[in-house]
Amino acid sequence: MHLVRDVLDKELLDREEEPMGRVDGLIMQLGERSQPRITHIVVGGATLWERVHPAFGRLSRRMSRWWGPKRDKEVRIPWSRVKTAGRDIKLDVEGKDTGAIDWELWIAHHIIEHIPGSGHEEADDGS
Amino acid sequence: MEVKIELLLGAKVRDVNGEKVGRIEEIRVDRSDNALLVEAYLIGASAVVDRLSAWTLVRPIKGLLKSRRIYSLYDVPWQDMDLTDPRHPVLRTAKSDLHHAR
Amino acid sequence: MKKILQITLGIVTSVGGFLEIGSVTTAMQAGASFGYQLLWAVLLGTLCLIFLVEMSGRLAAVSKHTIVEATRERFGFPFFFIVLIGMALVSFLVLVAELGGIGLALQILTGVGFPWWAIPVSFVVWVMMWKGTFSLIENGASMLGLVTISFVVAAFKLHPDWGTAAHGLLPTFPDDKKANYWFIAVSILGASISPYLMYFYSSGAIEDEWDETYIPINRIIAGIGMSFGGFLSMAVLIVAALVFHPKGIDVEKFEQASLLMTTALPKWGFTLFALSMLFACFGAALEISLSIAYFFAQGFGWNWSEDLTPSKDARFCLTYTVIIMAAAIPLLFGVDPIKVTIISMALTAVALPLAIAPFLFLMNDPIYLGEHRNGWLSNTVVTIVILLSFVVAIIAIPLEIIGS
Amino acid sequence: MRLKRPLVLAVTLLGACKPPTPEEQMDSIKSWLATSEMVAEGWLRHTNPDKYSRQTLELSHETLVQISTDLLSSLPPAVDSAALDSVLASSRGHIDQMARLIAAKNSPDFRRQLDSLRADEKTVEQLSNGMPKQ
Repeated sequence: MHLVRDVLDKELLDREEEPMGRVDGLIMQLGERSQPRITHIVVGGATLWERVHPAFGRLSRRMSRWWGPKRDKEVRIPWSRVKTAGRDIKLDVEGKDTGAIDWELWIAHHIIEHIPGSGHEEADDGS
Repeated sequence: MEVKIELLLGAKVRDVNGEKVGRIEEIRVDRSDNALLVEAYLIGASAVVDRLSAWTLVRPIKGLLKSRRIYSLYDVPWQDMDLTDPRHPVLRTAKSDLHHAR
Repeated sequence: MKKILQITLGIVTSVGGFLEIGSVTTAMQAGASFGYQLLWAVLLGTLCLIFLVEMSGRLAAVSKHTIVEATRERFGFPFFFIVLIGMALVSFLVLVAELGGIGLALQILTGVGFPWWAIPVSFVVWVMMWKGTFSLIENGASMLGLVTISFVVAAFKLHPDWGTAAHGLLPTFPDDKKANYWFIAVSILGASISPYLMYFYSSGAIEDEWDETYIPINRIIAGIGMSFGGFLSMAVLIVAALVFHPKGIDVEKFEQASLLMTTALPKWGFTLFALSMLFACFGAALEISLSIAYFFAQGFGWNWSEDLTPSKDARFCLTYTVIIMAAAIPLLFGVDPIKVTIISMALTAVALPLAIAPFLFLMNDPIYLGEHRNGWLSNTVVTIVILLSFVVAIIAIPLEIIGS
Repeated sequence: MRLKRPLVLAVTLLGACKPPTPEEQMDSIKSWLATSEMVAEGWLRHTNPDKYSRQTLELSHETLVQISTDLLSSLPPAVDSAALDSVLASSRGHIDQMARLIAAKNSPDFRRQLDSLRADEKTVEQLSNGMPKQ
């Protein structure tokens, strides 16, 4: 398997096959003499912008401090939760619990649901 | 120590004598029972073509490229790569000891 | 039977969705200034579009990936980001032009100036996006767009000399106004080969859940649908060549363009032109807003589908909401939509390599497409046309600005 | 820093925007005279509505005022600028009159104005033949 071609930038799907972002970064653990291993998938935020330019990464960090959902740490998903890595990366996690879709929920809650006809009222009736 | 793969990509590699080798373009891994183990770092133009899965496009026009460099590829086993400073990876061997994988 | 229906619907939607302010304006300017001489540019652009649309449908049907998703995956985020900026900028300008086109059509119908229409029009477009489903937008908007067939009727009623017109299908060099000639040629290519159409089409193939059995259908829809669309553009050019060219009218303003069909169809020509522009631009505005939102959502891996309720794909909906609102602003200040159109069509031609080059890689990728990869014909046609339009664009645009 | 160079380039390009040549301005004038005629003929034949026709004639008038002023200041000596000025002023007058007559629905007067405009256009055509080609 090739890490960049087959894993990096692929779509992440959670247990319900709902999209939860892309593989924006990968963490490798380096031992003294042991074989390096990929331990985590990183989703979103400064990690992504850092790849374009370090300045973008700094800007992204500063922006998220005063706007959007609050998070101390970046979103990391352990590689052990990967079920299959083919066309998409399928994970054995609940998208909501990982923090990967914090922004999606935040925007839905703070902006979209305030606009009439967003469909969130109907969803409430159903449940 | 933790290394960010996405930032390692494209880092310039020098050998033990300080000679330029190329950039890290791809990483070969082995997926075995829940772990993803790094086997080798791939360096050279050929690794880029591999990464873009573009051989069907490159092969017919390779004559136009007038160079065998498109086929250059170093396959550096993990033991031979020193990543203490991830921004400046260094080989533990000399460039001449590397074998061309292609 | 079901397949025949799908094919028919597909062709009808591509015909109804083909014309928009860019293709109409550029074809009209070509006809008004150079007679039939630039028909070849429409032909070339349409030919290239057929190949590209077929390719984007095939990629989606086989790999279940849109062009955008595949671009991000193959080329990584930094490169994707450059394409994103380029395409978003160009598409945004085109969106401003389309919204302006709707406003101008309403202006000539009602007499109320187009800046007044900027907000109501964007609001209606936004409501359609907010409440509508994908098939409503795809089919509804393009059915209304079928009124553009009136251009063909007008062309036939004027009895053009078909022999002379056929000569225009072969490129010739102009005697004077050389810079303007090549600038319009480039704009026509930019208007015909609109990247947003590819993004819209491939996302549509995913929304409609195409698979490999759709490859022949896709080929027929792309081939026949886009050819008919190309005929519509040619009809506009021919009518302009017959009506405006002899009188020496250059189409600088929409008010001049409005006279296009009054000679051929005295009774209904004026209204038909206004309605054609109204519906064509409306359909295009929906498609472009959707394409931009698709581009962001697919590139970043957000939830996206026009069929979900907004609270289920919040970031996707926020994107088109912001884009549509922003596009109304220049119009409020009275920026001339025709000028925006001309600029954005030329810029599209310049930006084409950015959109098409990665696409060419993807279409030859055995991992995505297996045995359904591009053949040498598609590769050659697309490469040549893209290089050509880019080279002509970087020569013609400075010439147009600085003067020959 | 990286953004600076394209920015400078763009500003230079914008600054270098060519002023239209007298010949192009002449073409533009003829184009708008022909547009006014076509609108007027259309109004008489009821192919285009009142409001549109009036607004377009007004736009024509406005545009012609602008281009004529620019053109007259940069005419080559081969052209009789006094004659051109007077015929342009007269044709603008006819266009302006026609725009007014639409509201009054006065087609006989409108037709007379249109005929005079046609005559003016011929004169403009003749005068412009004296212009040197690019």
